[in-house]
Amino acid sequence: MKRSFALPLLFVLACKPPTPAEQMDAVVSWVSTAGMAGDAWLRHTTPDNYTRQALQLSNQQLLEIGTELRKSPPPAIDGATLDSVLTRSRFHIAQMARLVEEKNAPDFKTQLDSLRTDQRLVKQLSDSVESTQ
Amino acid sequence: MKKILQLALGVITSVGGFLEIGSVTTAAQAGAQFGYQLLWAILLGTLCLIFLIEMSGRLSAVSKHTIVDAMRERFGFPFFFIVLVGMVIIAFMVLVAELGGIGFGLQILTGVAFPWWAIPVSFVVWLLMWKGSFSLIENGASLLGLVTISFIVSAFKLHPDWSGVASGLVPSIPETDKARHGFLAVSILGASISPYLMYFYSSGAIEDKWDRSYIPINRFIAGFGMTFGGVLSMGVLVVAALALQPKGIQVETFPQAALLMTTALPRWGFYLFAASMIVACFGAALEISLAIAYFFAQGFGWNWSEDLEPSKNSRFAFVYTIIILLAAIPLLLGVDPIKVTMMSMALTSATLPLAIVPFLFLMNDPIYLGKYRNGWISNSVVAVIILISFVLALISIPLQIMGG
Amino acid sequence: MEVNVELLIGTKVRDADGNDVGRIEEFRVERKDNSCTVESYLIGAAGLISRLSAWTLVRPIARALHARKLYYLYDVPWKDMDLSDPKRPKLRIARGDLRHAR
Amino acid sequence: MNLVRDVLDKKLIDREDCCMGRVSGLVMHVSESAPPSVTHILVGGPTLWMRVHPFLGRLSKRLATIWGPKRNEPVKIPWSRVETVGRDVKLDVKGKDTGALDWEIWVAQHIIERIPGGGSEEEE
Repeated sequence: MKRSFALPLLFVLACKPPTPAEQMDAVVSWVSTAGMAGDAWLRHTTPDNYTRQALQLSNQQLLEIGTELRKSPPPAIDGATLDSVLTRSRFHIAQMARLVEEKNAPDFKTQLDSLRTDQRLVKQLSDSVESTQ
Repeated sequence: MKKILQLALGVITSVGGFLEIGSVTTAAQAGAQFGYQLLWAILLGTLCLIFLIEMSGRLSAVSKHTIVDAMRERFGFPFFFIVLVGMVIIAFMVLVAELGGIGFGLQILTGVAFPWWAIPVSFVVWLLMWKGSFSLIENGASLLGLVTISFIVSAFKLHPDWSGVASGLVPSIPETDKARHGFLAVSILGASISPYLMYFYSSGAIEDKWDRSYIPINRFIAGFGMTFGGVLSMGVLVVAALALQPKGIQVETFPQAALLMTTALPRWGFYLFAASMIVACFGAALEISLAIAYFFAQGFGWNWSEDLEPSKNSRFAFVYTIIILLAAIPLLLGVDPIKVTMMSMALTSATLPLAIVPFLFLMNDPIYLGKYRNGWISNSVVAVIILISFVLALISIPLQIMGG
Repeated sequence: MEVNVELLIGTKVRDADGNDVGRIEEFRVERKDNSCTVESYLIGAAGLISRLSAWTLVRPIARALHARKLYYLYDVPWKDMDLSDPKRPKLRIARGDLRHAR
Repeated sequence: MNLVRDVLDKKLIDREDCCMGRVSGLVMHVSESAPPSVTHILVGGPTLWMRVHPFLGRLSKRLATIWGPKRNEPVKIPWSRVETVGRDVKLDVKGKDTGALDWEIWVAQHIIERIPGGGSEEEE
């Protein structure tokens, strides 16, 4: 009985920190999320509010993971490259979030296309981290 | 004729009971990260559930006792109390998660953040229990639940590689991320084999006044209903494997899950997902609140029936009122429902033996079941489930720490 | 003297010489008209099994494991039980004189 | 008949098929000359919690005197009122008169009836 009370506490306290490979996976995941949400919005199949929130969320998540990565960068890749691609992605995502509000689809598409380029780069970086593990 | 109708409704009800925020998130996470590899966990969970649900219904139909009635009578109050504490804590967490799921569904539709929905959503759930009848809740929630079939439609539209799907039905161990893989398998099993479903089902059999003549119907409902539910879960996993995994999207948050069906059904996928989530979580929230109230009322021998006026079974009504009020609080504070879900799934696995071991005794009780008690096949199945549940209980905590 | 039945369940019983006999698990009663009288007390693991109505489940397992000796049952007639201290029930006879049931 | 398996923890049903709780405890009268006889059925919280732990029993007794229907003595139903012992224990009493439903009525009057749509506990 005591066990059932102590367990939830234990869960909250104990969760091991993510490895660099997991962090890179998360980066890929969030950049792709932004891309996919952007696609859906361009097709007019998702509400503006949702799209803006999803973009803001991925921007914020990328910021957090980026800060962590800067503290302990994965040894296999160039820290500066990673840093710049993260900053660029976040810039595009932030622009997209703004353009949703303005309902400016053409400019949104331009930003989305640039994000796609960064998405591929992020994927390459993540793969190289994975292969060195 | 009436029985045929009941049969159809029963099957749909069990679908409603099966698919909820836990099974959707775990299946989506599994598909997004490991492709078809974890399909076997859904298959195993579904098979276990078919047997457990059939037994729950049979116990009620023959003995006119619910599982909780019988457990209190056979094992006495001190043991009952331990199960009560464990069951209420976990069911409460699941309830918080389901209410959060409804709130999230509304959030992606309207843009209003989910903590704002905590009060209105809890109120509507409560109002339905307060004013509604059992059949309204059972049948209404389940008919609406048919919208979740869109998961299967999406899976087909993405043309999965069927040989890959089939190989996923056989357990395998991945080369990397073993802890995460194990954690997700445990969570999927925890999401499928949820004891509250057994308690709810056996109470429902009493509410619907089942007798021995319902044994074949019960068998049919358990078999087809749970299979149907399992296939829906597999649909979620397959869609996630095809739509999210290639892009490397993991399902950590709800806005990511919302993109699940946008590839398969570009036009309606987003809205169908939101609707499915709202409806499925709503049905589950009702079932869990009632299951908790049933548990108290039956265990302590109070009057209980969802069809009575609240004041005619005041303590029963009081329990679900309090529990739904309390469940709104963590959501108001902005606790992440997905985290609560994952935690409650692992905890369900950890406490499974507590629910299943007494159940084995009850299902062999000659006084309750006479000649309808478990045969050796059913007993072997329960023995295997107990074995699985002990393994789950032992590994779920370390896996939560390493893979959660 | 008044004794609470529910608190007697699971209490250890000693015999007249102070030896451990087992725990009280069940009470055999006789119902007549408006009264209900205790005929005997069941002591030992087998009493627990019959209390849980679990023979159909336990018997085949025990047979397969040849573990029939693990469970035992003393059927103590009411005359032989001294409940003057309900927390420490005592037998009025020695363990050796007890009747094995079943 | 076996006392623990067949009577203890069984549901109590009154004359009007109303559930009155479960058999929380049983009192038996012990004497030197005659076989012990079961005299009363006990219903209610303190008896129940005493079975889990004496501390909880005392706590529950204490709380019962300061909150709710404020009952100092446990509900005792004479064994002579028992009609049948089967799936449930049927009693020849009116549940409300025994005190076993005090809490049910208290919750109904103090909480449930005050919420709109709760109905009234009194009407038949």
